[in-house]
Amino acid sequence: MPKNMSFAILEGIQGEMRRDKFLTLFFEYQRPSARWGDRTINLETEFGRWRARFCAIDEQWIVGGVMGMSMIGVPAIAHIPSMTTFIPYELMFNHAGKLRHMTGGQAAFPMVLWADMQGRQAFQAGQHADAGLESSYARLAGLKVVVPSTPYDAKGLMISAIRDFDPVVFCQYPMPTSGPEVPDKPYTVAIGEAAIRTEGTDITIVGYAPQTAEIAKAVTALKKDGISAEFIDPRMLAPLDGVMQPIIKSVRKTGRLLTSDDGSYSFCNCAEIIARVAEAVPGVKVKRLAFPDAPAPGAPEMLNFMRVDAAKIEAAAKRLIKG
Amino acid sequence: MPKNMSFAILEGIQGEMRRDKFLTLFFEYQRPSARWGDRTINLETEFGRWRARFCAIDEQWIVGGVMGMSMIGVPAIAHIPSMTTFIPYELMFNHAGKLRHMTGGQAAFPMVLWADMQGRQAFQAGQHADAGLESSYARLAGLKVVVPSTPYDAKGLMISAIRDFDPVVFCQYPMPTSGPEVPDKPYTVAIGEAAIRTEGTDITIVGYAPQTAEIAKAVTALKKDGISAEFIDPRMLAPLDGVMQPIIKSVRKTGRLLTSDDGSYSFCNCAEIIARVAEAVPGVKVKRLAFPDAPAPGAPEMLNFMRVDAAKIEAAAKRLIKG
Amino acid sequence: MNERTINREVSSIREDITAKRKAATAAVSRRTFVKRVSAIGAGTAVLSRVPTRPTKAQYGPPHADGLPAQQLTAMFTDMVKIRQWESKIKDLILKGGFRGVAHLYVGQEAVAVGVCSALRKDDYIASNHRGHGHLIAKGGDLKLMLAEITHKAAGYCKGYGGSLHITDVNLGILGMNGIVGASHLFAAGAAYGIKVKGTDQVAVSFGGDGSIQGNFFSSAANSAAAWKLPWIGVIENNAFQIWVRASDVYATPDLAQRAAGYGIEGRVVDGNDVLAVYGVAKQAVEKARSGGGPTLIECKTYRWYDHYGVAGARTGGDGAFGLGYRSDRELRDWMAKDPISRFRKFLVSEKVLTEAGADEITAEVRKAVEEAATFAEAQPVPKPEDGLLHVFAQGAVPLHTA
Amino acid sequence: MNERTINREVSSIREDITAKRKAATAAVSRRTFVKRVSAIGAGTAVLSRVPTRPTKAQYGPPHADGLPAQQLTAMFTDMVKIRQWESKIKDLILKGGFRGVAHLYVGQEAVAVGVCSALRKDDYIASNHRGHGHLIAKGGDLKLMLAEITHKAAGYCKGYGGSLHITDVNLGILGMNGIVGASHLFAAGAAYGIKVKGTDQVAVSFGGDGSIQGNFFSSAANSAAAWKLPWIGVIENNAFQIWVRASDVYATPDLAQRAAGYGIEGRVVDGNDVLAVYGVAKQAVEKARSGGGPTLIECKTYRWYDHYGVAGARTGGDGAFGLGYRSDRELRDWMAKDPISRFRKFLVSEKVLTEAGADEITAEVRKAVEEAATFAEAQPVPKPEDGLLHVFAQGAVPLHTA
Ligand SMILES: Cc1ncc(C[n+]2csc(CCOP(=O)(O)OP(=O)(O)O)c2C)c(N)n1
Ligand SMILES: Cc1ncc(C[n+]2csc(CCOP(=O)(O)OP(=O)(O)O)c2C)c(N)n1
Ligand SMILES: [Mg+2]
Ligand SMILES: [Mg+2]
Repeated sequence: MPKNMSFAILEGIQGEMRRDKFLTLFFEYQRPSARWGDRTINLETEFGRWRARFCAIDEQWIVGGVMGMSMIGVPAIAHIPSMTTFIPYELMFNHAGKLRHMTGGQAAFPMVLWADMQGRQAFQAGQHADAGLESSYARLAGLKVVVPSTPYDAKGLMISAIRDFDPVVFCQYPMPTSGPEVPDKPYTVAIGEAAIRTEGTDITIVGYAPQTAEIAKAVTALKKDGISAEFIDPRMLAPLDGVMQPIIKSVRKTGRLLTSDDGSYSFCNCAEIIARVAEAVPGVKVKRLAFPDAPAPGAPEMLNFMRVDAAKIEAAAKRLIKG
Repeated sequence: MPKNMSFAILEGIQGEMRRDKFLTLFFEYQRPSARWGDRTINLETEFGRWRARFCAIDEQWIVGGVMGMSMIGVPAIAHIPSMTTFIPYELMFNHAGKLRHMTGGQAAFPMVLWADMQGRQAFQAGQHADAGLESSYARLAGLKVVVPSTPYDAKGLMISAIRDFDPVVFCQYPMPTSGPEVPDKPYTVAIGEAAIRTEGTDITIVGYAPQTAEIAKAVTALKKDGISAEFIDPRMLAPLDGVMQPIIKSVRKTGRLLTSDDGSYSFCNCAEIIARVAEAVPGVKVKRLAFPDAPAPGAPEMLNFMRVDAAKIEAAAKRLIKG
Repeated sequence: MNERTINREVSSIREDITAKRKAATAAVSRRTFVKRVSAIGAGTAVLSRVPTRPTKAQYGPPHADGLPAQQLTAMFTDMVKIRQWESKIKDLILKGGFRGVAHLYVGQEAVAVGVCSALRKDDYIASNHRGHGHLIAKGGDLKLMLAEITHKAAGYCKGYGGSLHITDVNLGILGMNGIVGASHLFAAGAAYGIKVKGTDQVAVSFGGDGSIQGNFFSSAANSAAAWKLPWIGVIENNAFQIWVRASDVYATPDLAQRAAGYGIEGRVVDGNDVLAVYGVAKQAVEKARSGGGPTLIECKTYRWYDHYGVAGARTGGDGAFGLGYRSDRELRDWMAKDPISRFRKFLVSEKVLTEAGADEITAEVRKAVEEAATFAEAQPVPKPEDGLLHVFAQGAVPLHTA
Repeated sequence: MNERTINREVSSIREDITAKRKAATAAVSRRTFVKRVSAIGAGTAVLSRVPTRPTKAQYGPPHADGLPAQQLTAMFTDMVKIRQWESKIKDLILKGGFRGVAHLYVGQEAVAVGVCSALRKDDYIASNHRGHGHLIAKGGDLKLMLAEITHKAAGYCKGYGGSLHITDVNLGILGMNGIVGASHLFAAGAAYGIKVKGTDQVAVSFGGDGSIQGNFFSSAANSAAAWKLPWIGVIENNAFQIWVRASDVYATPDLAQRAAGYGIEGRVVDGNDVLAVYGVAKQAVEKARSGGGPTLIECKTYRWYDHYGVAGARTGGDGAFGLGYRSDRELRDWMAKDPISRFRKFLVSEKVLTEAGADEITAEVRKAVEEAATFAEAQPVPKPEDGLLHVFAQGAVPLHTA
């Protein structure tokens, strides 16, 4: 059994905490411990209370405290639960994202906002089943935003995020384990590069973390029908310049772009990608699938009707190719 | 001298407060009083302390308090200052936007979040010179977001916002007075309709509040060079379905879309408009002008270099038509 | 007639009814009352008090004096309802295939019932994630609640919201809410709205020990204090925030101490003593109703189950054992202080109830709970396309998945 | 060597220097000291005290006892610097065509200087929108500050930030900040970082009376209390939040009372008495340095100018008159308590300074301020394209306006 995403991330943080004796983690109730096979990670027992600190239900502190620490050169990670994604939004916006610029380069926030994301889960309802919120962070100047889909990417991106001099929002969706094995040693995945998951020639499909499993299924199904889809996982939303290069190259080849999103439709992550493609590749045919502009209902009957799944992706791809 | 936007808005609120004896306004320091010619509006003296309440520096209260009131059927307006746009973001996201849906239609927030917007002003720097933040609200389910450009629209949209059963974010940018005279009597401007400011055939230009003056200048300049631009002011960002109709119709006619934004580039307001147009009008040529993905520097030399102005709009329009 | 006008009409009708009901209750209260209630409560009621603001009643809940037997019985019944309804949910979850989730309230019944018994029907409550008890105490319908937490179309929220979001605006229940602390802010806002309307209603918020930090509590407390709003903040200190002990993240042993900083009266009460809670709540409610401003009430209590779900629990038995973050002995200690047995014993010794009468109430409640479960089970699931409704007051949002 | 390693090296060098400086100061302090300082301060120092936590020094600032003449003179000089520098800014704005904005600090000098005199150079301060005084007291360079508030390339922030955001990380100045309350949260975070680093530094935040509500203060106070962080929150209660009176939005007369709710010691001090402020600050700093945890200090003071800009002010005269929200008499009353004349009188009576000596200091400061103005005036404006830099640590962001 390969390492799952949670273990991979903690392993990445553990390595960095060993490497940097100041690196500190604030969290609320998501204990920083995990087991994989016979290996156990427990950051609280390994690094002690001061460097692995559980906090009150106070995301303003978890994130603002980490910002204050990082301002004096103590790099830190703020881990917040999924229903609180936007409690620190103002802090990230007016401070983490702006102060380096406002101080002419003096203020630095070597911090990571490690945001648990929920995704569209049944029996939870709106407040506990949201997705796609990362685009609100990605629109803020001065922030980097990563959204890994595999344990391998997650560990590598977490380490890159920690080593980065700028504030990074690291979004962790609950994801099925997939992709390459995760090495025990530290390694980095560069911030700013997309991954081509499947190569193809007929249509470009773009989607990330919560949608990757559905897209992968659709790509396989399309193949059976003789359609060759290129599936690109952007892996991050800011900065987007490097990420767009393979997407634009792909669309130049296929002439068609289908995006698929668990987030809501309007102003979503893929809107920006489509807008950039439309500017760069005139004549492109585009189609965007997304959750409606509604909260997620708790009853699975309603929820499933609204979610994008493999069948819907497959059907949309075929329509885009046909008409 | 026609009524300016601030007077027009207060006149709208005054009429509604006379009409509805519960309607209440919370504010911080932006006194709800204004003068125009020999007429004075002062909501504090007219309606008393309970219905026009100055508050501590506590935007969480101003907005959350208004939400609590509106839940028990006391409609209210929360007026917040420009540097605090995102302090109530979580409240609007997880509560105002979601609770009606989560309660199967029971919870209602007949409230207005009246958000002062600053725009890109010199000598202020990042925290006090931001723009385009309305798209972060527009991406949230269950909210309506309006961004008037003229005093006439401002008054009519404020009245519509107050009478609406749903939470409305009303964004007020400091705008030069333009457009039609403002009647003294209450009237509404429907939420969900764009305004065609200038008709034209060669190119469609879309932009709103802080950019409208620059676009208007550019349209005039283009006309001198024989280019007929159609200028559409969306006036609001959510819901966008009705707003898009004239834009799509226009782009079908002109084949070209230029958007212009004082907000930052990535994930901006116009990205959504471009994405919708790209989906609806294959073959369209698009170009997006926007502030870079950076905070606004205080020194005007840097700021002006980064802002979109009439000359840049004119040049981009010409390039789009030529090549 | 638009929605808002309807709301207003409903609330004025409600006020009418309440006034009549109030007059009736007052009459009863003078007819049959229990004498020694206040003496009994004396030893247990106020554990410790915040030193800054002396209140008149140093000891005991004088308002429990004069409580009619009928109301005492109703309080007992409500506590049993909460216990039985939640135990049913627990059993259903343990059985497997349950269409929902739950944060069980069992063990804290005295708080919900003590507070809500001091309220009128037209008073407001704002609840949190652990709110089934608050709702039942405020009159929530067991059937509609069960249908809701199993996401059926007949549920309170038509299946959209589920366990964490049950709401009944007609009962003044502004809703459970999944965001910790939000209840306080909304109740304080409602309290402001009450001032604007000019009624003598009050608004109560329930929150855990975890709810006094974060963004919302401070805004509620400061505003309620500054303008003497009819707000009562109830803090159910059950020692834990999931598995984090309150004492590890707060420097003061009494959370009610936070009140003093805002200029609010803070009270600490034994949250397992329903009459003690009632007494303190009643004082706070009367003060708020008559323009005297807010109170913060900390109720020391304990939850018998895990934060969420049924880990460590078993069918037909109370309590969740073997949880890593607390000792079984600590739980047993608190179970020995069971607010229901304690109150039952008192009622029997006071001859308000006989043992047989108490058993009968329990059996009746159990029957009602079974009926609720049968009802919920039989209800249809929501229609898929209804997910697009209720985003706005009117219309459906477009579907973008095709 | 990456940026972070550099930061660390710089800070360890800084600690070294400070240790040496500290030893030197201690030596001086034992040589020349002023005797009656503590007695003088006694009547004025502690206006009222929060009742929950008694501190040892009921009256007076014992730490001012033993202050060397040299330090007293330095404190006087710093106060004059703030007054003169800001008065220059005021004159420049009144003249017209000023490339910037300002929230003037004049009238509150005793707070900044009293607090910062109790700090080491390697201690941190986080400041707010009215922060020029804090920065000057912490050692900020008058030239670089003036260049910054006129948005010149040579300014502290290269012209990006201007008045509200001046920062000097080398002086431990974590920056002015335009968002009310943020200073408290960042200083508390820095205080946590100090614990991680294991140094004996402290972190002080300055905020107005408006800064105790809103999102940030509560998080700072609770965390500092829970883990005894070396945080000192300084509340400059100048009675107004723009034009809103603090007493209209808070229910308690003393804002330091809020400390009690978190289990923090709260102190109230005459904010126009520099020695009183120093005394209370010194105690708080020593406590924090030795692991005793946080203190909240409320300084009662008054700003002589309008919230922002120069309405009601005139060249060559102090104070802003005719503002709608306050009476001129109230202002004159406070101007009569001018912290600078008061301290000057004391120093002269104590023979620390002669009248001539004090005049000389004032003249020298005036000269330095004129030089700063000339310097700033002569500096070039930033290059337009530099606006694209410093968004991230490396590189420039793309321009999207063409
Ligand atoms: C703002 C916020 N932060 C975190 C959570 C996750 N969460 C849900 S319940 C809970 C614990 C609440 O503890 P407490 O307030 O003491 O209530 P209890 O569960 O003990 O009844 C947490 C942390 C949340 N729902 N909202
Ligand atoms: C969170 C936030 N809300 C509002 C403002 C606007 N604002 C700037 S300064 C100020 C008044 C601050 O009052 P106080 O804290 O007492 O400081 P003072 O100006 O009196 O020194 C306000 C409301 C802001 N900058 N930040
Ligand atoms: Mg708890
Ligand atoms: Mg003030």
